Amino acid sequence: MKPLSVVVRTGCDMFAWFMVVFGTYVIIHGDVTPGGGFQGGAVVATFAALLLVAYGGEKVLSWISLDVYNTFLTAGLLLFLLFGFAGMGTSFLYNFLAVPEAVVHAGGGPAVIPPSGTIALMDIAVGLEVAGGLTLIILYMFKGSRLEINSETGGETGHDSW
Amino acid sequence: MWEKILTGFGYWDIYSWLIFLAIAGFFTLWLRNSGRQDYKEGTYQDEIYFSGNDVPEDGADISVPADSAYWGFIKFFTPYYDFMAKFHNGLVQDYVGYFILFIAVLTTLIVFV
Amino acid sequence: MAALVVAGMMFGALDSIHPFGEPGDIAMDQYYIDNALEERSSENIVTSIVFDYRAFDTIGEAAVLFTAVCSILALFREGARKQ
Amino acid sequence: MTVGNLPFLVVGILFLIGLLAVLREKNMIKIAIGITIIESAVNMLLIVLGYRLGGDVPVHFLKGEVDAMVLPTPQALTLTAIVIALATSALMLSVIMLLYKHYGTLNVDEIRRLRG
Amino acid sequence: MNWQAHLPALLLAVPLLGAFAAPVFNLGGKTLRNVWFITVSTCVFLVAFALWRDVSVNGILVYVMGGEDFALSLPSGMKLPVRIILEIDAMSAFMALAGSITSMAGAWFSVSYMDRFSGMSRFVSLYFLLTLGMLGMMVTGDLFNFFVFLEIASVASYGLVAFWRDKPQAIEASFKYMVMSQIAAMLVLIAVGFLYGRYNLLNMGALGSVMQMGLVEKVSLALLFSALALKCGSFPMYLWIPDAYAEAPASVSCLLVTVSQASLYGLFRVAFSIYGVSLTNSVVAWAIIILGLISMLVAVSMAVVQHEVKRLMAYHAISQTGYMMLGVGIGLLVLGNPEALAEYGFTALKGGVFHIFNHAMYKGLLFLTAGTLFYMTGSRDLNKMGGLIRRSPGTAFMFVIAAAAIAGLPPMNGYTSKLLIYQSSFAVHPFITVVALVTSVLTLASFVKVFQTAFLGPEHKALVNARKVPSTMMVGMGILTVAILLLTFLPGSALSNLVEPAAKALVDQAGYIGAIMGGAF
Repeated sequence: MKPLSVVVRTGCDMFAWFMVVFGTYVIIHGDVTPGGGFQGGAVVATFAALLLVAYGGEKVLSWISLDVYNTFLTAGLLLFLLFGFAGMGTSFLYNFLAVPEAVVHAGGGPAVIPPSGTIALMDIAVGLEVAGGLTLIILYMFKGSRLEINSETGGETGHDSW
Repeated sequence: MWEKILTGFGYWDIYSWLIFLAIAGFFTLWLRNSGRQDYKEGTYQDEIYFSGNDVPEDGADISVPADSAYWGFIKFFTPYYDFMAKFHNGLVQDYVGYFILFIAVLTTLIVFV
Repeated sequence: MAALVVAGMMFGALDSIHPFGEPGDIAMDQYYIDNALEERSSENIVTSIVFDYRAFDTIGEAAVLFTAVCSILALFREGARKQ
Repeated sequence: MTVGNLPFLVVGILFLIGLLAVLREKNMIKIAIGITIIESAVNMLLIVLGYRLGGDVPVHFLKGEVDAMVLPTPQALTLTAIVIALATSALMLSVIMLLYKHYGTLNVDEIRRLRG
Repeated sequence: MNWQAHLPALLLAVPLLGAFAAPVFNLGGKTLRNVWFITVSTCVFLVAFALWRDVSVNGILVYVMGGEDFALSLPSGMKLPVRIILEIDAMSAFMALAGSITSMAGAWFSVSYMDRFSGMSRFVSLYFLLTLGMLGMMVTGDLFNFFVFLEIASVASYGLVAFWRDKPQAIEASFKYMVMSQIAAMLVLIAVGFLYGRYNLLNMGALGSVMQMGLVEKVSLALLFSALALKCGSFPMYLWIPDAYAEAPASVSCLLVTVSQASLYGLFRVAFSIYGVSLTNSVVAWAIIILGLISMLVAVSMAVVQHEVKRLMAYHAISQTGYMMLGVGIGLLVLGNPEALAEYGFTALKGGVFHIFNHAMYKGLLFLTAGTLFYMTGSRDLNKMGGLIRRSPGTAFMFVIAAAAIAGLPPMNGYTSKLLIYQSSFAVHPFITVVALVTSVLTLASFVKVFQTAFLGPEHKALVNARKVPSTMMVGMGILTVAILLLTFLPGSALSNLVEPAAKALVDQAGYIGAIMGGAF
C-alpha cells in the first residue's frame, strides 16, 4: 500500500493525535457524559486506522509495536476482572467504591476516586481493552492480507501428512 | 447397594445381569476347552488360508476397506442416498433457506394452531 | 417466500407489542431512572446500567471482543516456518 | 399497522433486506454485509422499543425540564449488541480473506468441498 | 467471607481468569502454559462439583451479580428483579458438571495433541472462553445474559474450528457455521427484545411469572425454539454440525458436543421454565418429539455410509441429540396431566436427562479416540487404517467401551438411558419406539464397521511407523472412560442422586420462579 498524497498525510497526522486525546476524554468522562469505555476505545483505535490509510502498512508496523497493544488488551481485561473480584466481599462485581449522592453533595467522599466508584474505573479498564483489541484487529488483518498461506507458513493442516 | 431401576413397565438390574454373564462366559469357555486337543500354535495350523494363493505381504491388500462395508444395504437404499446427497449439497445459502423455511412453518403452527 | 412469512409474523408481533412511544410497563427502567443517581451518584444512567446493574453483561461483552481478537490473531498467526 | 408504528415497520423491512441479501447474493462479502444489516435491524429494534414520546436523554444534568427519560436499558443492551456485532463481523471478514486465499474466489457457490 | 456462597460466581470467574491470563503465562514458555491450562480446567471441574453438591443439598441457588446482598434477588420496594441473577437449580448444576468433565478431559488431551502447532496461547484462551460460554449458558437466569454467553461460545467455536487455518475445509466449515449461527443468534436477540418490550423484564423466572400467551409470546417462542434448535443440531438445520465437528481439533469437538447440549438445555429451559404451564396446546412438545425422531433416523442413516471417522461420529452426535429431544419432549407433552406424568412422562424425562450426561461422556470419548487415530495414522480416512489394535491396545479398549455405550449394548450406561426412553415412549405411540430401536441398531452397525476397519484386520504397510500415543492423551481419554464405567456400574445411585433431582427441577416451574420472586409468586 503506497503512502497517499501529502494532504492526506498531514490531515491524518493532525487528526490521529486529536482522536487519541478525544477518545481519552470520552473514556475518562464516561460516567458523567454520554459515552464510555467502548466508545472511547473505538475512537482511540482510529489512530492506527488513520495512520494505516495515510502511510501504508509497512511504515506503520515499523512505527507501532504490537506488544504495546497486547499489553493494553491483557491489562484492561485483568483490571476489569480484578474489580470484579475486589467486590467479592459483598458479591461479584459489587460496586464497592460508590458513594451515595447525598454524601457527595455534603462534600464528603474521597477526593481521588470519582464518586461513581468502580463505574469510572471499569470505564478506563474497558477503554484500554477496546483500544488495544481494535488496533490489534486492524493491524493483524492488514498483516494477514500479506500472508502467503502454505508457502510461507509451515502448513498447519492438522496431523495429516506428518 | 443392590438396586433395581424401575422403568414403569419393567426393571433393569445390572448386578444380576453380570452374574448371568459370568455364568454364560463360564459355559462358553468350558465348551471351548472341550474342543480338539491337537491344535498347536505356530504350526501350519494357524496360517491364513487365502483360497489357495499365497498371502500378500501388505495387509492393505487383504483387508476390507470401509467403503465396501454394507454395500448391499447402501445399494438397496441408493435412491434415498441420492436424495440425501442433494440435501447435503455444500451450499450455505441452501442451508439458510432450510432454516428460514423451518422458522416459517413452525411460526405458522404455533400461532395458528 | 418463507422470509416473507417470517417478516410478516414479525410485523404482526411488533405491532401488538405496544404502540410506538408509549411503552406499557416500565417498572425496571423506572427503578434505574429513580435510583441510579442516588445509589451510584453516576450522572449517566446508561453507563451506570452498563457497568453496575448489568456489569456481568459487560464483562461478557469484553470477553466476546477478546474472543474475536484471539481468533483473528490465531487465524493470521505467522505459523511455524517451513524448513 | 397504524402510522404511529412506522419505526417498527422500518425495523422489519431492514431485517427483510438483510435476510434477502444472505439468501440471494453470491458474493461472500455481500453475505457478510447482509448479516451486518440484520444486526443493525436488531439494534434498531431495541432502541425503538425503548423510546418514550417526549422523552429526553437519560443523563441527569443533560436532560431539560421534561421529567420523562427514554428507557435506558435498551440503550445498554444495544451497546453490548453493537460490540458483539462488531466482533463477529471482523472475524467473518477475516475468514472470508482466508477463504479467498485458499479457493481463489469470492463466489459462495464454489465453497462446497464439504458435502455428503 | 464465606467462599462457598460465591461458588456460582466462581464457576464463571475462574475460566474468565484462565482465558484473560493465558497470554501472561505464555511468556513463561510452553511448560508454564500447559500447567496453567491443566490447572484451571481442573479447578473449573472442582468448582462445578462443589456447586453440584451444594445444590443437591440446599436446593436452588440464587446469586445476584453486584447486588448489595448476593442472595437478595429483589431490591427493597421492588416487585421485580433489576440485576443480573445467576439461578442454579439441579438441572443447571447437572449440565455444568457434565460440561466441566468434558472440558477437563479435552484440556488434558490437547496438551500433547496440539503440541506441534503455533499460536497455542490463543488456543488456550479460546478453549477457556468456549468453556465459559458453555457454563454461562447453563447457569444464567437472565435472557440477555444467555444471549451474551451464546455469542461467546459461538465466536470461540468459530475461531477454534478454523484453528488449522492452512486447511481449506476447516475455514469453509467455520464460515458455514458462522453464517448460520449468526442469524440464529440474531433471532434469539429479536425474541429477547420482544419479551422485553412486552413485559419490560429480562429475568427468566420473572418472565415466567407474568407470562400470558399472546401473539408476541408465540412468535418469540417460535424464534427462540428454532434458533436454539439450530444451535443444538436438529433435523433441518443440522447441516453445519458434520463440517464443524469433523474439521475442528479433536479436543475442541469433544467440547463442542457439550456446547450444543448447552443450547439444548436453553431450549428446555425456555420450554419448561419460561413458558411451561402457559403452553396451551401441545404443538411445541410434538415439534420436539418429531424433530427428535427425524434427526435420529436421518443422521444415523447418513452416518452408516461415511468413511471419514470424525464425520461419522458427528452424524452420530446429531442422532443421539434426537434421543434427548424425544425423551424430554415426551415429558413436556404430558406436563399438563399429573397422572400421565407420574406414569410414564417422568420416566421419559429421566431417560432424556440421563442420556444428556451419558452422551457428553461417550461422545467426547469417541471424538478423542478419533483424534488419537488421526494422530497415529496421519489420516482420518477409514480406508487407510487397519490393525491399529496392535499399535495401541489402550485406545482400542476405550473405543470399545464408548462404542458399546453409544450403541446401547447392555450393561453400558447408554443402555440404561435408552431403556428408559423406549419403555416410556411406547406408552405414547409404538411407532416412536420402533424408530428409536432402528436407530440404535444402525448405530451399532456403523460402529462395528469403524472398529473392524480401524482396529482389527492385518496391519498395513503404510502404518508400520504409526506414532505412539502420548501419556497425557491417554489421561484425557481415561477421565471419560472412568466416568462412563462409574455411570455403568452404579446406575441406581447415579439415577437417584444425579438425574432425578435434575428432572424434578426441570418440571418444577413454580420452584424456579419462586426462587427469584420470593413470596410474590
